[in-house]
Amino acid sequence: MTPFLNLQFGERIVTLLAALVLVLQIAMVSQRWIVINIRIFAAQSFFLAMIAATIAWFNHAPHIFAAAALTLVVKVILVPILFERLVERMEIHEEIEPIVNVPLSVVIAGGLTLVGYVVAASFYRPDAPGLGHNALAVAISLFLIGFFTMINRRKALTQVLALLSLENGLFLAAISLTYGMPLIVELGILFDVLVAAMVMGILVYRIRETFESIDVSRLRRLRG
Amino acid sequence: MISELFLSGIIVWLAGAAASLALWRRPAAARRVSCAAALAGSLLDLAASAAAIFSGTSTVIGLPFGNPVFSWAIRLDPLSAYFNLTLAVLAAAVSLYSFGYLREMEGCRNLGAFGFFYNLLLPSLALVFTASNAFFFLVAWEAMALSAFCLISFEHEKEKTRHAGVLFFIMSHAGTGLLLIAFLLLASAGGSLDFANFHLLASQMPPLEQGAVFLLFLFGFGVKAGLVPVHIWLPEAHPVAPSNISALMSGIVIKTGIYGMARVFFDFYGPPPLWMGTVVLGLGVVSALLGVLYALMEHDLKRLLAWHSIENIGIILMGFGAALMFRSLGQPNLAALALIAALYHTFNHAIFKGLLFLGAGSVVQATHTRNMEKMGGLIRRMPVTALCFLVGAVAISGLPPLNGFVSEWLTYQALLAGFGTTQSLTRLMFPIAGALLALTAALAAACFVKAFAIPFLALARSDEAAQAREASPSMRAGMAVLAVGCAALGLGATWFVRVFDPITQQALGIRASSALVMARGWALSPGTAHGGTISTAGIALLFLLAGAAFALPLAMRWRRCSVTGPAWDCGQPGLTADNEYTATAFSKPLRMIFSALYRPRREIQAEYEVSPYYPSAIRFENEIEPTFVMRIYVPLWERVMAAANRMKGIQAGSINLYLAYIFIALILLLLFGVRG
Amino acid sequence: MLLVALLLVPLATAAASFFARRRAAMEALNLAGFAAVFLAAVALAAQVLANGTVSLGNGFFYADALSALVILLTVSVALVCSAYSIGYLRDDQQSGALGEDASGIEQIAQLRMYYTLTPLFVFSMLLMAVANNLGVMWAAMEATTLASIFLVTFYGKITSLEAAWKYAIIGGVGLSMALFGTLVTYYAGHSLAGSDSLSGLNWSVLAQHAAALDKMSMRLAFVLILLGYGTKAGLAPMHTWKPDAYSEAPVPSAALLSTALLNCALYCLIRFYILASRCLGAEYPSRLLLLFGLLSMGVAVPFVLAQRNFRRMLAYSTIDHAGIMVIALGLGGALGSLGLMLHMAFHTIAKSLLFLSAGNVYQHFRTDLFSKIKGSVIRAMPLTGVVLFIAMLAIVGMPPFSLFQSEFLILRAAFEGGHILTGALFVLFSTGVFTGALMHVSGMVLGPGGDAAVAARRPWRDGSLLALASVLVVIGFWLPAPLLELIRAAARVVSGQ
Amino acid sequence: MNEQMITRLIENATQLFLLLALAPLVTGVIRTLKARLQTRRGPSIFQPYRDLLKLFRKGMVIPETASWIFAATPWVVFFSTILAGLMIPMVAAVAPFGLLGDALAVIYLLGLGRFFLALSGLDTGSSFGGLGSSREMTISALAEPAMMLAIFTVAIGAGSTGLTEIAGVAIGQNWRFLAPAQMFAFAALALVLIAETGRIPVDNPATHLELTMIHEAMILEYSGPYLALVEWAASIKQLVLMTLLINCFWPVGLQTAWSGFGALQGIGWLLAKLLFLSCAIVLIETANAKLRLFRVPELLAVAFTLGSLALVSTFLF
Repeated sequence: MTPFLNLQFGERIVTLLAALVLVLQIAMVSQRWIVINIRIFAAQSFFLAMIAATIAWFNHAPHIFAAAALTLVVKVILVPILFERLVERMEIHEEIEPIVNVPLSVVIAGGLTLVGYVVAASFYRPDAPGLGHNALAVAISLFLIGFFTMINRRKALTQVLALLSLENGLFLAAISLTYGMPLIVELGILFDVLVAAMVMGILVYRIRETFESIDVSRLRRLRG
Repeated sequence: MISELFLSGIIVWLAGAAASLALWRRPAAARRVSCAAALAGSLLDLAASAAAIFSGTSTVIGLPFGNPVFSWAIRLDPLSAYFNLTLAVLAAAVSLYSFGYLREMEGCRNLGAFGFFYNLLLPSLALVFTASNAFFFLVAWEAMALSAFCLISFEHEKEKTRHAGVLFFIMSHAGTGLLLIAFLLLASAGGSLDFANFHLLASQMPPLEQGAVFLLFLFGFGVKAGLVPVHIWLPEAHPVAPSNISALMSGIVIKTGIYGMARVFFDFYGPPPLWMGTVVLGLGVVSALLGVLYALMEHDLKRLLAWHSIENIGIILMGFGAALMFRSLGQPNLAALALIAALYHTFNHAIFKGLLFLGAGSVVQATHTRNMEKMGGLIRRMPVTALCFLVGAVAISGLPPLNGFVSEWLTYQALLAGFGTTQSLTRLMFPIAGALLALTAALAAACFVKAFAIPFLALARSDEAAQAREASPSMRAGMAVLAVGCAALGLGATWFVRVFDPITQQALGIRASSALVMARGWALSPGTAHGGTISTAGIALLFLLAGAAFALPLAMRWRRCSVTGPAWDCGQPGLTADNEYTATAFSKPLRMIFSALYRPRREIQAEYEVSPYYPSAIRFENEIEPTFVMRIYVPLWERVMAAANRMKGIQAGSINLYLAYIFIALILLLLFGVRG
Repeated sequence: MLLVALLLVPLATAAASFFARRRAAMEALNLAGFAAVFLAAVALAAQVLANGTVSLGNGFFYADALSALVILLTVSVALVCSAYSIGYLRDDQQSGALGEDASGIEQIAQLRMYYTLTPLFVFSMLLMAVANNLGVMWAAMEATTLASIFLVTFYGKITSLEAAWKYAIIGGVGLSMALFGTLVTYYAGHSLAGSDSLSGLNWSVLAQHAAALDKMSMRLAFVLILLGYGTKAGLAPMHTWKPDAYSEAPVPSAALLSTALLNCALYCLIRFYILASRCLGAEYPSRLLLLFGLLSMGVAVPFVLAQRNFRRMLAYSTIDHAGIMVIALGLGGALGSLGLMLHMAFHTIAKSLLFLSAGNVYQHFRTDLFSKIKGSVIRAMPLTGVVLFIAMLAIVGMPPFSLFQSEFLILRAAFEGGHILTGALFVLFSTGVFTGALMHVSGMVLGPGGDAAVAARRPWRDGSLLALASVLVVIGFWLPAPLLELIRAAARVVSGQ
Repeated sequence: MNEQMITRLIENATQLFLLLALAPLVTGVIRTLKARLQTRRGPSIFQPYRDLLKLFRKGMVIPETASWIFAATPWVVFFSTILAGLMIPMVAAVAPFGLLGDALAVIYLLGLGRFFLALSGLDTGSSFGGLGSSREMTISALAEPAMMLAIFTVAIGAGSTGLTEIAGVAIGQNWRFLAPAQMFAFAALALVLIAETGRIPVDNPATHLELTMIHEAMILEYSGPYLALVEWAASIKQLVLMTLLINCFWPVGLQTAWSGFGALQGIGWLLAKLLFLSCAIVLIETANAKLRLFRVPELLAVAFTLGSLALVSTFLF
């Protein structure tokens, strides 16, 4: 009985990877450089793909391999490249100045993780198949932290990044809770994410062109 | 038969509306068509409601259209028929008047639109009086408010007019909100929207709810009726409307509020708790007194009349209040007396207030001003209008032998009889109310001495007044109809009270008129054991006889030995319009006596050239504070708008802020929503 | 078959107008396309009325009366707007609102974008309405956002970019919450037999076994869904993107956004509400819905009262009505559901009419501030003025116009259900909105006029205005029996009776 | 049946005669008594008759600014006052025209006269006429509630506003007016009477000093027969109110039914009581100075308070 067929072992790995993903999310909260931010996001997505693959392997759910592959292609390769291009074309050098200062944001991120666990706790059932509430907790935490990061960022591009990392949380939930949704749905979702990323990229670019800055916190003409 | 008449009336009105809208490019045609249609419709409605009253039955008609989710049903029971009668008589006279009145507007105004809304207002009124379920009632109610709004704002290029129209519409809509809640509370108690189902239903609700529904209805309808303190729209809106519309507004539109109260108090409620009656009586007294007191201070002729509408609504409510109290004290006969008094006064007010507004309309059209201080001497230029206005003035002052006297006398009798009905201190309310009614009536008389004398008597105070021309024949005819109505309702009182039998039968289960009529229909009595009696017909007859026997011949003889010369005026030569007594001066004593209420503000600026004893020019200006607007409504409105502007900070434009809202909502729901 | 046609025609229209060269061609294509879609929608409605539900691809596409109604409304608005936008965009082109350039190539490019994106937008809404799979429904919803973003940036001003950005980000967040909710729903159903198959996320299947779903997960799911699709519906406090997007988009697109898209978002909410109420009982979801509904109505009031910009005022009125419909959903029952469906239909007509007439005013005066127009509309453009006023009265629920009927039903549901406070607040807030709307609109329409230039005749716009206005007035007094039947059927779907 | 008709006729005729004949006499008596009290000889008590006769014989000047209202007013005033006079019980406890109107009708008929008088005051355009009308309407308006309360008090006692009934109830209990309610009501009505008949301290019937007059100012422009009518009506009104006062509160000598001898007795009593009341009025007039116009409300407020006290005491005592 090799460990590679043992479900407990699989769970271990998945939990470990999930933890890593969470850590990366928090790292993104504290990171000041856009380019690094993008790469952290890529790494996070990579680990997600790994999780997906693991689950696929251990639960013999072939269609999740597809999901993993798609994630690899879209979130680890395409989106980061797209964004780094943007960064170059718009010569963004200045570092991110978050609205809430870094230490406090990290603390808040920790608190949000707690919230995630509190919410997930009510889902805890010992008989639950697969990775029940642990993964859900991580997913919710990722989601909340990503959300918080969006609030906490001034630059358009970083907000988009945060949005994408937030969707990573969803992806985690999708694969770990229910071993992935039906493939076509996954496809649709990923396609949407890709298009969304592109659309927002274009928007960011046009804002930069007409507004000479991507500091969206200064876009406050429309009020009342 | 009745239903055919009624429906054909409605159809004629609507057809008139459509036709005049179609003819909007040809004003003359639009005017004739719309007025003719309105007149025809009114006559049909008159026939229908008269037939309904004398048959004493109630006719139910279902309308075949509308969203089938709701029933659009009509019931023409005695109460509805009575108010329809009021509407029909007034509307007929006003439509007759409008033939001539609208001619001036040809060319400069869109008479097609006017005719459209005019012919929409009348059917919506008729439907308000006859709608037999809550939903349809509210539809008719708001349709009426809408068409009234459009007619009020007809001269919308004037700032004041727009403001008045909007104020009216907003207040009336707020009132409708109260009605909506009240009706739905009733409906949820009874499980149906049908008025037939509401009969006596309100009294079966738990006391708290019952009281709430009562107050909701009282103020919901009170807004439309012009009940103090929710009256402020009325003196703004009635004057700015075209005068024939003012006549309808004051004559019948505000009566929809009265109708609603009658419907609720005497159909939906059984014998109510005593406090309800006292509340209505108290509010009635306050409205009557404040109405007349503010009227006294006006020298805008139409505003003055508008304030008097508030006064008369107050008098009507006194009757209602007494009736309610009698019901709770178990005195159906007295309740019937009070109810008759109130409804009688409703009809009378419709007639004489309509008459007065039409008269004012002719005057305003002739002098192009509403300010009495610029009129004067019109009795020579426009004798018929003057005579009609005088009839209206005598009637509204409640002087014998015209109709106002009869209904006020009945109210007095009801209040007087109330004293004996209970041993509690409450009974003091009745005579006190009576005394204040007396004060109101006397002040009204004072006010109408002013309202008739200043515009019509003495010398013209302006060139327009001096050049004024008598109203056109159709206008005179319209006024004459109503003047005759005042006389008929006054002298024919003993005949007219029979009309109320089916109503009291329906509301209180007794037929009172036989007790009220005495001496072979010559005298009217309060129906109590040996109460006092009046005979307006007799009084009038004696006046005529005496006049014919003595006045005319003697006047003939004395004319021969009389000369006309300049007024003596205490020997001052050269009487000119400048040293006539003005309206402001006339009401000055009362302004000083009631200054606590009016808080008058006066300002005199004199310019001197040579010495302080010879001012070259003096500017005098004098105004009273509209207490309710200044003390209640303006502060309220300012608070609301300030709060609104503060609230606008929510939408500050920062996306981070917006995201934060959602985030907070999410966290809260996750923590508290999920494990609820 | 019908469903396929319904979906393919807009796609084809989009493709065709993407490759079209001349403006006239695009206009004709859009008009024809939407007319065709409209016919298809009517046919679909008829079929649904005839035999309950229509489904295709073993239940991948699924249409019941609810979807049919939403589709019908969406398509009718789209049709009217396509007629209107012909006149509207021509005017823009002449007045140089699209930016002057000698060749006019950029202008054509811009028009092409509009005429391509609009059918795509409609397509995604239709897809959403016929998708049985909740995941696909979500994806379609996301697609509507993506398709409409560049309609918001149509004029390319910085303000429109700002609006688009807020729309994109807030919409994105909302939709990810909705997706999360969808996931959790799927998780709630994962214990069911055959849940891992494609049909495991099919609404029809879930609705059948709703009682067997995992309660706790459904609670979480409903919260997320409410926030997510509530964002698209513009419920407070997720409403903030609406005024910006509506006031920056070209008027016909704004009309589509505020009626059709709102209906779609509500449609999603309704689908999940049905699942939730069948699983958890009506009480839990309805409490949340009433809360958000009242909040939205309340938030709308001050902004309508103290508003300076009439297109933003319309947006707040839409928020108000979203609140009303959510309240109706929360009240549920036969009355509430019927009220909801009637209100959806009536609001769609009245609000689009309001937007289009406001568009006329905006284009004529080149401003959307009340203070700059000041009571000259009735002189400058009588027809528009009258229609604008009628539409305003209708939208604030003034009888005899139809919205009063639906609001009356909803209120009655409230009082019958014992939600007296809700009912009272409802009345209070609507009175507030009425006050603001009446003050502003009458101040805009009525008045001495001043030196406003009298507008020229404009067949396309006034034609569509008149058509819509006559419909609005007529339905106040008479609803076609089949339409009413469809609405009733939809209400039955909602109330599950 | 038939002789009942005749008695009714005689009855009405007598009362009409009394009203017409007695009214100037009362005025004269009051004037003379006043003069005597002020140690003047004063005119004969028949002076008012002479004045009226003279005026009726004179021609008159109609102001050119006046309208037909001016000519109609004297008749309206005169007839309405007479009619009111016929509605009150004078000799016996039966009001001849009791059927045509009750106490309220009396008040309102007098109101009708006042209404037209005020109109004619403004009709000529003379500022003094306007001044008179304004003050007259103000004061009468303020007097109204007190009067109504007093009437209510007696009416409630009798359970009717019909003056026949009121007097009928009063008969027999000659010392009833000592009851507090009656006292208060009596006082209230007395004050009202002073205000209504334009006597000191409210108005001075003798003065023609422009700024102080009220009633006289309204009729300033009248001359000849019309003036006679108005003056006559004024004195009749005074008589009516005095009779009302004494017969409601002090029914001594009032006959229950009409009979030849009883009538004479009744008239005797009436004259006696009128004389007494006139003396009271004279005393008041000589004892007080005329109030400033804006102090009059205070007097009437007192009257109102008395009236309400009367009401309260009707069921306190």
